[in-house]
Order: sequence, then C-alpha cells, then structure tokens
Amino acid sequence: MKTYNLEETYIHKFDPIETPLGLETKDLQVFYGDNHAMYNGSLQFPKNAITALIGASGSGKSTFLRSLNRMNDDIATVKGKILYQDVDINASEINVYEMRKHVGMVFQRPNPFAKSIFNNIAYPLRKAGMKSKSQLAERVEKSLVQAALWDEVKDDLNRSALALSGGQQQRLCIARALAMNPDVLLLDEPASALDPISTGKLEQALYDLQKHYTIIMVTHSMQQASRVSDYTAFFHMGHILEFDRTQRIFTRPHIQATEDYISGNFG
Amino acid sequence: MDEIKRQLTKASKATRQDRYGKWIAFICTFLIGLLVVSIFYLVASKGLATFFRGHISLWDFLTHQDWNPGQVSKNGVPSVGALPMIVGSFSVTVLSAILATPFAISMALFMTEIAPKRGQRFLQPVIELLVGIPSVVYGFVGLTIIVPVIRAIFGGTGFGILAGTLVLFVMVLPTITSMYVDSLRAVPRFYREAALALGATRWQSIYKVVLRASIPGLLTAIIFGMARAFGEALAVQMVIGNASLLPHNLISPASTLTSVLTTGIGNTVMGTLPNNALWSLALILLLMSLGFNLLVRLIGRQGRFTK
Amino acid sequence: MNAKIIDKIATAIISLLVGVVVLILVALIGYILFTGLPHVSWHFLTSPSQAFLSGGGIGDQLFNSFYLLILTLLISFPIALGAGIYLFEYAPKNWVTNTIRVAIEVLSSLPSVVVGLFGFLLFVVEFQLGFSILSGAIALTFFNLPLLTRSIETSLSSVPKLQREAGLALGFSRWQTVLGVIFPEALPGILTAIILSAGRIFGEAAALIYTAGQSAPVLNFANWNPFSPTSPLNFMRPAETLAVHIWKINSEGIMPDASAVSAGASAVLILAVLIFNVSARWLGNRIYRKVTASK
Amino acid sequence: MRKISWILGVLIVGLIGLSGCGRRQSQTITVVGSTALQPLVERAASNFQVKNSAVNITVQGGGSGTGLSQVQAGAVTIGNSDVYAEDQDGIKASSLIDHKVAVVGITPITNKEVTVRNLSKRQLAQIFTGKLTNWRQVGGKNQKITVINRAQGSGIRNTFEKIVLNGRQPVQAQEQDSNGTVQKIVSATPGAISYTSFSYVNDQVRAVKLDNVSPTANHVETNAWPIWSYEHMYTKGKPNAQTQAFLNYIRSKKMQKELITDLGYISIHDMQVTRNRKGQILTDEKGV
Repeated sequence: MKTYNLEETYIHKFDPIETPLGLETKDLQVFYGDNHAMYNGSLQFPKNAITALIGASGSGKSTFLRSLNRMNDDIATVKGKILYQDVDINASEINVYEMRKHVGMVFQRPNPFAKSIFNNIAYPLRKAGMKSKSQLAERVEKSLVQAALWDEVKDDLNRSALALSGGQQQRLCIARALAMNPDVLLLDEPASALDPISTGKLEQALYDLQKHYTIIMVTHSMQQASRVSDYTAFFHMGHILEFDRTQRIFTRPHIQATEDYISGNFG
Repeated sequence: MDEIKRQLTKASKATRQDRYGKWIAFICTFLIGLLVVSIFYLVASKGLATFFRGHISLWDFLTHQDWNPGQVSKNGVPSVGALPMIVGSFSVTVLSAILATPFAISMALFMTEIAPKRGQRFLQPVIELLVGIPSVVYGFVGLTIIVPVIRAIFGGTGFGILAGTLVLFVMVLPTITSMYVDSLRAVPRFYREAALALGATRWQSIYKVVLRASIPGLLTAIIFGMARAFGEALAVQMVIGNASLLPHNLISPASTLTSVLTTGIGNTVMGTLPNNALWSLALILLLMSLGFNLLVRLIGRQGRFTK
Repeated sequence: MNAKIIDKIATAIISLLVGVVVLILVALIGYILFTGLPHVSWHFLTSPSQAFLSGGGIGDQLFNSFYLLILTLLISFPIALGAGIYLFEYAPKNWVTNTIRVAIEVLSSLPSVVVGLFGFLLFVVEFQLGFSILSGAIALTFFNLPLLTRSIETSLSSVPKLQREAGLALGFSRWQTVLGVIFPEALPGILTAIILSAGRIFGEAAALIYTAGQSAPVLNFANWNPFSPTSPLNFMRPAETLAVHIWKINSEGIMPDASAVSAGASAVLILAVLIFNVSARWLGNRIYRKVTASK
Repeated sequence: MRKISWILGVLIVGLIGLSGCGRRQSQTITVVGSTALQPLVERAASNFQVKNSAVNITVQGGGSGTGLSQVQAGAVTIGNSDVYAEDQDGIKASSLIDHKVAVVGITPITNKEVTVRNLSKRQLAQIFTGKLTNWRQVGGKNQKITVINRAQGSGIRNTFEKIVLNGRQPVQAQEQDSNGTVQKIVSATPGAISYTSFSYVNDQVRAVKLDNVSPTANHVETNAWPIWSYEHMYTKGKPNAQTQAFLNYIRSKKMQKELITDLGYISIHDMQVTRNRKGQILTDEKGV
C-alpha cells in the first residue's frame, strides 16, 4: 500500500449561519483499549442533506459513525465533542437513550425484531409512550410509506418481519428508525447485503428522505456515494483526509489519496 | 438550546428502567453468589474441622486407604483415609466424560447440522426424558442389567468402576448434549455458509468452522456433565459396589466420594469426627471439581491459541 | 483422501453414534415402561400410598411432584433469569465475573445430599420452615440455579448481536432491550433449559429427603384452603414426591408389592415428565409464535 | 413482566407469613430419624391423628444419627434411632429419654444359589472378618463369598458387630445403607452374603439358620435367635402431654399387635427377655 501523508487534509468548513448543521463533531478520537482507531474526527454535517463516508475497510468510517450515537460506548473510549443542536451529546451527563431517539441508526445487515411487521415499528413507539391505536397505525403507515415499503406490505402487516426479503427487511429497519422521528439518521452500509433492485429502491427512499432528515451513511460503493449523497468524507487509516461536496470529490479531489481511491488505484 | 439540552440530559423512563433492571439483575446474581459462599462456608467449616479439631493429618487423609472414622485404630487416631474414594470419583467422572463426549458431540451435530428437523423432533424429547429418570431407577437398571453383563464378560462380581462409568455415561449424556446443542446454535449461520460457499464439504465446514467456533461451549458442557457425574450418588452407589477399597482394576468394587458421603451422613451425628470426615469428602469433591474446571478452561484457552 | 469420502465417513460415524445412543435410550425407556405400565391403573394413579400393605397408589406423590415443580420454577426461574441477564448484559468482563461463573459451575457438582442438608440446616431448622414443600422448593432452587442460569445466559448470547444493537439504536434501555427484544428470541433455548431442569426436579430424591420430607400426609382434594394441613395447596406441609417415593420403596419398602409399585411409579414418572415437556413446549411455542408473529 | 414477578413475590411472602401463623396454632410433633422405624411411626401417627385432630404429627427419615442429633439440639420433638444414644458419638445420652417401641430381628441372607443353609456363629463371624472366603469352606460349592456389609454407624451394623463379631474388625467390603438395596444386590450377585431385618427377607434371597436356629419372631422372643435390637424413640427430657400420649399410643398393646406384627417387628410385650446396652440378657425383668 502506498503511504500517504496523513497530515495533508482538506476539510471543507461551513458557515453555520448560511448552512444550518444537523450534527458536528469536534476532534473526535476513538480508542479500542490501547488501539487508537480514529484520530482527528472534525466534521460538519449540513442539515437535510446526505453525507457519505467512504474509505477502505478498516479506515475507521464505521467506527466514526457508530460513535455518533454512542453505540461504541461499551467497547471503546470516545473522546471529543459531538454537537447536536449545540448540545455535546458525547458528554457523560447525556441520557443516551433519549439522545438515540434524536439520532437514529440503521445497520449493515437488516435486523428486524422477530415480531410482526406492524409490531416492528409499533413496539418501540409503544415503549416510547405512544398508546393510542389510531396514532400507532398512522405512524406505522407513514414511516413505511417514507421507507418505500408500504405498497409491498400493506396487506399483511401481521406477518413475521423475518419472512420479508433482505431488501424489504432493510427498508423496514429504516421505517422503524424513522418512526421514532429522529433528526439525524445514521446508516452503516445499508445496501451492502442487498441485490441491485433492492438497492435501487433503497436509494430512491433515501433520496426522498433527505428533505426532512440529516442523513449520514457509510458506504463501500463509490457509485452509490456519487449517486445519492450531497457531501462526501474520505477516511483513511483512522484519519479524515478530505471532506467536500460529492460532486467536487468525485471530479477534482484536493488530495492525492482521495484521487487514488476513487479512481480505483488504491493500495 | 436549553430546552433540547434539558430534554437530552434529564433522566427518562429508560434510564430509570435501566437502573432498576441492573439492580434486579445484580441482586439475583448476588443471591446466587451468597448461596455459593454460604454453601462453601458450610462445607469448608465442617470439612476442615476434621483436620483442625479432629487432629487428622491432611496428608494421611489424602494418601491412606483405610476409611473407618467411627473407630480408633491401632495408632490411637481414627483411620480417615480417603484415597480410595478420591481415586474412585476421579475415575468414574473422567471415564464417563471421555466416553460421553464423542456421543454427545455426534448427537448435537446430528441435531443441528446433519438432520436438524428430524433430529430436533425426535432426539430432543428423548434427551429431556432421560434427565427426568430418577437416579434410583438408573441404579436399579444398572444393577439388573449392566452388572450381570459385566460379570458374565469379565468375571468378578460385576460391581466396580466400569459399571459406574456406564451408568454415569447415560446420566451425563443429556446434560452435555443439550448444552452443546445450545452453543452450536450460537455459531452464526453465515460461518457455515461461508465455508460451504468456498467449496468445503459439510464435514469440512463442521470440522474446520463449526466445531472450532464452539469449543468454549463444548468445554462448558463437559464441565457441567462432569459436575453431574461428581455429584451423583444413588445410582453410582448401587453399581460401583461402594467398598472403600483402592480399585486395582475397572471391575473390582470401589467407591466414590459422593456414595460414601450419602451412605454415611444419616448415620452420624453432626459435630462429631465421623460426620466431619464426611464433610471433608464433600470439600475434596468441591476442590476436585474446581481443579477440573480450571484445567478444562486452561485447555480451552490453549485450544483457542492454536486455532 | 478425497474430501467427499471423508465427509461420507464422518456422517456415517456420527449417525452410528447417534444410533447407539437412540438404541440405549429406547431400550431404557422401553424397559421402564414395559415393566411398569402393567401396574398402572386409575386406582394406582389416584389412591394414596401404603406403607406396608399392598394395593397402594401414588396419587398424592404425583400431585406433590407437579406442585413442587411449579413452586420451584416460580422461585428459581426469576432468579436465574435475573442472574443470566446480569452475566450476559451488565457484568463487567473482569475476574470477579469469571469467578462467579466458575463458582456457579463448581456449585453444580455438589452432591444433592449436601444441598439437601444445607437446606435442612438453614431452612428447616434455622428459619423454622419445617419439613415442607417450601423448604423442598428452596433446596431444589439451589440445585437448579447453576444450570438454569448458565443455560439462560447461553441462550441470550446466542441471539445475534445485531438484535441488541437494533434495540439500543431505537433508544431502548439495555434492560428493555434484553427483556423486549433478546428474551423473546431466546425463548426456545430458555424453554429447553426449563424443561431440563424440570426433569431434574422430577427425578431428584436425595435433596428432598431432608427438606420436603419423605412422608406424605394424606391429602384431601376437596379442601382447597391453602392453610389447612390436609389441603393440597398448603405449601407448609411435608410432601413426598414421586421420585422420593420410588427411592423409599427401593431402599426401605416392605409392602408385598414393592417392586410393582416401584416399577409402576417409575413408568408414571417418565410419562409425567413427557407430558410436562410436551405441554411446556407447546405452550412455549405458542408464546414464541405470538411474540414473533411467525406461523 | 416485572409487575407479574412483583405480585408473585408479594403473594409468596404473604402466604409464608400467614401459613407460618396458622401452623403455630396447632400442636406439632416432629419425628425424625431411622428410616427403618419410619413406616411404623408414620402409620401410628396417622391413626393417632384421627382421634386427636388437634395434634399434627410430621414423621420423616434422615437416619438414626440425624434423629439423635436433631432431638438433642431441640430441633425436633422425637428422634427415632436404631442404636442406643450412648453408642452414638457426640450424643449426651443423659439429656435424652429412651422409649423402646419395638424389637427388630436381624438375619444373615445369601443369594439363592448358595447351597449353605446353616452357619455357626463362629463361621458367620469368620466370613465377615474375611477369614473364610469360599463357600466350600463352610460346606457349600466352590464359589467365592462376596460380603456385603452395612453402612458404618448404622444401627443394624452396630448390632451385628456387637453380637456376631464381638468387636473384631470386619473385612473391608461393599457397604450399603438400606435394606432394600442390600436385598436387591444379594439377590443379583452370586455367592453374596449380607444381613437385613426380618421383614426384608423375601423369595429373592434366602435367610440362613444360625447354629440350627431359624430366624423367627418366636426365637427372638426367647433370645434363642440372638441377633436382634431395640427400636428407640428418644425425647429430650420429659415429653409433654401430647407427645407422651403419642408414645403411649405406639406402645399400647392394641397398636403393637396391629401394626408391629404387620411390619415384621416384634412387639415389646411379647419379649420374654430384655437386654441391656452391653448385651447382657436379663430374663427376670419384663417390659421396659
């Protein structure tokens, strides 16, 4: 593998007045025991836009993403600030359970609960205090529509979610996350286990969603990043080397490493 | 900002629930811990009294062969030699575990890998039934079937370690099998799929991937199986002969720590030497079990390194 | 050698070993049922036992077995579940936790007579619970906890980690995630653990001799006041279970038909275990289907 | 889920408390000890309770040692024992009162294939001390003798060793606790010899004559058959009225006749001799 100067970076900065931010990290560092997995994570995620995190396996992008709603709390030490509406949600006094309702997450492999399709969405809502049946039904429908799954499942909502195809399961997981009304949605390679048709549907759903949500997604596929996202960050060996508009990254990157990666000359 | 900050920092139902939940779960574990400590304390305090108040030397206890704590022998102290029982317990436990393990592995593989549907439907209830048969019945069946068969084949009385091993084999099999089945199920599906996708045969996928991934589970299963064998009394007592003699072969009458303990405990008075000597046997049993446990864990750790 | 041939040989060996086990089991269970069932009749199942006359039944013992089983599970399952959850979800990964695990495993090797004596000294004598079903249930709980706790922990951890993350990412507390998401999926494994421990409760004798006792006052099945000494529901009464009865008949029984009663009781015990297992599994599957909505 | 377990918890605790109160109101007699004596006392207790419904009698086994130590500790009302309290280590016999309730006869039994029908007391002792090891030596066929002894400290072994072995050390052999198990093992093992109470002799095993005296109740009553012992029920100090009534009931002529003979015991009223702890026979004194 070619060695790159990890000090040489280009991170685009926004003016928060001009471009409202959905989430911002300042100097985020992640340690697994003695292993320093993420170094200088400072990024701004514009509101109601999709940001893609790209990079090779082990570049730290998933670690970074999972730190954003503190899913790494049990296994890693995360230092630095994560600002959500000017509140540092990485602070120890934060109620992580409440915070995760604002910053939702969807994982690489679809992980629906072993419950019916309806209950996959309604169960967390009930637990969050929503009791009215009509309200529940309304919210289930709305989020399934948003995730572009409604038409496929509306006739058998009482079927087990495990009977759905992989792509449907993944969209169900997105619908489940959306039902909690988050502001920020984190997606960890949501399409990696899916076939092209399902991927297409998923991307369409994401495209519609970005009007209302700040979406941050990790992806392996550069085509996907370029198709779907507005902004792209390039990760390499635990460092964020470049962050800019997707269009710019995929046409005239500032950094040699980014150039090599997107042109496939990497390693 | 203040509103959202308040919302994100105040305790919610979830945090309270988590705190209560953690406490409830902790109290349950603490209860078990308390139980373990108090049972160990009881056994240790009574078991050690043999040496501290009864003035029996620990060395004699571990190496002498005469078990007669109720009577004073020639040299002025009661003979409390537990060696025959230690050897007996050790032999039946290890032998039955060794014998049962390949069968248990086969059963578990059959139920999870080879014929999950049929195996599950048929073998599962059978295993569960076996657990429910009382020890006495096992002992009785052993006495009427296994002992005469051994006597016919090998001569002697038929009572002995071999008969004890065979009975224990059937008794520990369900424990090892069912616990191992659980850990085989815990091996993620895609491990197997990955191996099969690489062109491995079913056996290669089982041997190279599934078995290796489930080694810690297998060891736990064996530990619990041996624990069952250690603690079993009524069945073993009927077929092993229950004679505190050092066994010279597998078919001469022998005894185990548990069988001597169970036979004698009702006939002795608490606080006296004969009674304490029996508790010493229980203490030895616990220490042996602990030793086995640590040994098996050590083997497990080494196995993981060589993988 | 060719990998395919090895595959065939290995499968054959496994099937052979399974065959041997099945043969042993079928022979064993067949033997017990064959020698026992001829003695089983409606009279045998419903009438009280006799100490030294022939014609005694096992009605009270059968009821006691089930009652003790239910009471024991009511006490031990919540504790084992809590401890299993603690070890699975909350316990820090350090030497203390490992020590607890080892201690639990070592505890399970205690001879049941020691557990029985412990229960006797502590509950029957010290806490003055007397020889009672309750004392017996507590002793059996001790006896049961190690295996049940470990099996519950194993079942919980066999649920894919992703499920846990799914719950947490939705803002569930860890407790909620374990109980609401992981527990329902681990249900089949936990059910197996319960059924296995139920089997041991049914079959246990030595731990009960000193706690629940080995004599059964005749029960009056018309009396459902739990405080009356002859009421079946009273759990402060001494109670002899089926396994204890079998043990007693075999060791000191002097009724003329002792061997017939013993054989019959063993057969009934096996059938009772079978009935319990089948119904527990049926119920468990229904619950499982209900919560998972799978058909 | 949690609610259910709370409710259950409260329910259980409540019931324990309530039934605990309920229990203390009636008079309870707890009898623990010898498993050999248990069926007799159990049966007597249930008969007794029919007439005295205010008394609640619990009868349990656990062994003579347990019975004696628990009655001494005051944990139970009566301790059943096959042995004299004086002969049991760790028991202060002076604090206990002995109530002899029955006599039990003990006989050597052999496997049915053994052809020897009669043994002298000396031969029996030599077999159990390991001096004689083949049935040929006592007139039987050429077959090894398999000795099955009884559990150390048990009442039956104490009696047997005192009367037959005269304090000599028995050979190390298989040991079994219960009469039933001994009976099964002897019937299943060729060349086996052991000893049980009379009531466990059935058609699966053969009782052996001793010096040409057959093991019958009549021979025990005159001490012609010397291997027998008393069954004791011990109380700590003087028993209270209810307990005394129960003990009297067991020792009453009617009860002894009805139950003791059924169970294979010998009534204390039928004994023509008495024997003290040291084994001396006192013929002049009747009763206990």
